[in-house]
Amino acid sequence: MRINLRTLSIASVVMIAASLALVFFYAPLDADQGFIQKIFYLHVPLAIVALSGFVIGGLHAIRHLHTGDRLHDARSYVSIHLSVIFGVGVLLTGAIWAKASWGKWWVWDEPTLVSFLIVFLLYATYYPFRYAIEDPERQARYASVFAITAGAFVPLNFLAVRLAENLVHPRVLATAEGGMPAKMWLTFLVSISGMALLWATLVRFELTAKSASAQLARLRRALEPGRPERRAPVPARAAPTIAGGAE
Amino acid sequence: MSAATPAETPFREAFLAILAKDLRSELRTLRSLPAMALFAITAFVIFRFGLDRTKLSGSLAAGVLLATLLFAAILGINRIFVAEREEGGFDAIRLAPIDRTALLGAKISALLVYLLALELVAVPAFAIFFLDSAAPLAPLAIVLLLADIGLAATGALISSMAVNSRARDLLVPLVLLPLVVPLMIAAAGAAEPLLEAGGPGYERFGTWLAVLGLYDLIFLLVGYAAFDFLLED
Amino acid sequence: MPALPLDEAGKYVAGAYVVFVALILIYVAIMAAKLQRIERELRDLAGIAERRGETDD
Amino acid sequence: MPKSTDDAAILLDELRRDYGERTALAGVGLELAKGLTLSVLGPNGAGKTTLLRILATLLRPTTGQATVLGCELPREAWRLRGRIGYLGHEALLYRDLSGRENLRFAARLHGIEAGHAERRIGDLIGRVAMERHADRRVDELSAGMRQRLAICRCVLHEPELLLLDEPAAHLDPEGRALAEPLIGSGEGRTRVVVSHDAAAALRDGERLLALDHGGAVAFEGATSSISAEALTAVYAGALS
Repeated sequence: MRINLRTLSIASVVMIAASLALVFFYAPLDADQGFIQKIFYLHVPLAIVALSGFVIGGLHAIRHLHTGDRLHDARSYVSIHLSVIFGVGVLLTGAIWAKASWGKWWVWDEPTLVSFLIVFLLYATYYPFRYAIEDPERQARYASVFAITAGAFVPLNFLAVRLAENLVHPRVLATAEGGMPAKMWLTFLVSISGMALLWATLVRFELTAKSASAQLARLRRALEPGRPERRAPVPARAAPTIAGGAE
Repeated sequence: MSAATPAETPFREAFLAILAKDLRSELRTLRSLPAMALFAITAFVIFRFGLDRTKLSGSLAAGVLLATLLFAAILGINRIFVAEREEGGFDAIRLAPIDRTALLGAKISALLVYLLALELVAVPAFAIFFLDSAAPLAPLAIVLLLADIGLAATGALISSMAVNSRARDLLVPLVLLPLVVPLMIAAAGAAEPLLEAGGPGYERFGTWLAVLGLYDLIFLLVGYAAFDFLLED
Repeated sequence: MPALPLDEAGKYVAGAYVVFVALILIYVAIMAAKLQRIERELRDLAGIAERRGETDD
Repeated sequence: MPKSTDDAAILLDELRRDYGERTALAGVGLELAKGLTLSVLGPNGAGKTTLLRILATLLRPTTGQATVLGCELPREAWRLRGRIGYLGHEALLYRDLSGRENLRFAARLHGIEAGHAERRIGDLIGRVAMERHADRRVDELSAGMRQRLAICRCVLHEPELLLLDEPAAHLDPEGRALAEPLIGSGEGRTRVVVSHDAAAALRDGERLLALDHGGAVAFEGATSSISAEALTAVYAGALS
């Protein structure tokens, strides 16, 4: 978290540009799937980064409960937030891939994609859950408990969905498990690094924006002490009238 | 220091006190249980016409039974912490020299009792309505018990948070439903062969029970670890 | 399943990448709206600070 | 920072509590010796209840030191629980249970042995003249009766420190007279009493803490050092 936003941005631009170049000009065509397989370099890194982001959100949540420092809650929130956005990408690219491979926009017998949908549905409830709790301190704590609970849910859910499949259909990523050519591996690794860097950049960006808003609110309070605050549940009263009157 | 620190009330004593209090309240007012049972029976009738079937077996039977029980359970889960929130129980319990986990344990146990009572009514009704024989009921009880533990654990945890929010009745189903999907997958996986028309089968029964047990264990542990933070202010 | 011909497959691959780019653009647009709000507030506060400076003198 | 002494029941230093952006208590410092009563006075929203809840370990201070009965909050809060009698705005009674059942529940939570608890509950119910109503469900009782039961719950476990939030609320003169021996200043009790009434605050307490809007301290010191007139003048505009 110490690399600055600019360095991070440049690194992700370079990495993503490199991965696009590798995907379209370097990686060999897949023997089974042909050109369609190029979606793999987008869909799978998105999914892995989104899931890792959910887990990172859970880890920040543990640190928040452990230390009581609200900064960790902000990190947990932003991690989950960006992973949800990436999650939308996972589901959409997954649907496109399914359509191209099987002629249907959705297939229920692809356990990884189904698991991801369930995980996504759970994390989508993070927002209404969080914003239904008014007291900001309590909101942060409850959101952390949610993040930890959901983090424990992720592997369990993958296990259950995987077992529910009777493994009739070969998995799409069978090539990835078997002998994926070295050129594909390299392309995949560069793609996933680019995606991870993009995620980290956006997390930093969002955190900076949040911090800017908070500093702005602070400035406003300092400049206009009497004015009711917008987001405070109870408006601040007028300036004290009796201070010093106790002689 | 003049006074010695009073000893902490034993966990068992606090746990039993809260559980007994909850069950006594429910027996006296019957706020949750009749509603849950009535909901389940009505849902069966609706499935009868919605599916246009008078007999159910296999995956359809497992799905109807488990979905109905889950939605009926949510009625009880919604209410399990309401008295603590609205009548000051959270404060009273936090002022007492007890391990706060006793509160979570008692609520999980109370929910478990509610769920078992619900199933005592709903499962025989389901068998009478839709099944040809009562043979699957005994193994089904094991599946339901394990599913109930997981449902009570996650339900109590989510309910304890939802009750302190603006949208209590909305949050419990919203968050709980995706959270119990693995539980439903495993319970349905185990129940489906049990409810086959040709008599109960035990295909992958052990695997599914293991998944249910794992789910129960994980969420009991998460609740145990996290619950203290939910009571702080 | 045989591989789709290239012109057919190209549409899907392009579609997937367009989805990805669109998602990022939407995100940028939302953040831009936020930035605008911050800018407006800052201008507001700068005005207050300036007026205060004048009356204090 | 003041040093903790053995006879200080409460020691606060720069105690502060924020709710998000809003400040409820802004730097309260005081010392209360054992056996004395601290009156807390202030307009609505001045943080009186917040202060009481912090002392009762129900709320964490945002910053600052709070030592109650030798326990540093919030770190040693667990050592303090069970030694405090807290009487808040809410009666903390379950409406579906009878008064006696509520008291039995509280006694079990406090680990009071059943036989002893039964005698103590019977005694307390007698002392607040609730014998005839103790077995009725709480939701059938009037606010005054609930307050009497709440007082019983508050002192049931013989706490060393009483934290009372407007203890006379809902009580008629008879109820007040009955409550006095249980939660009054006699028998060397250490008490913190939140009040709306300046005259009563001066009469009842040896020490006074007057809070202002936003939880700022308007006055802190011995009640003997401030006259009722001065205090009334101070609060004339603020108190409703």
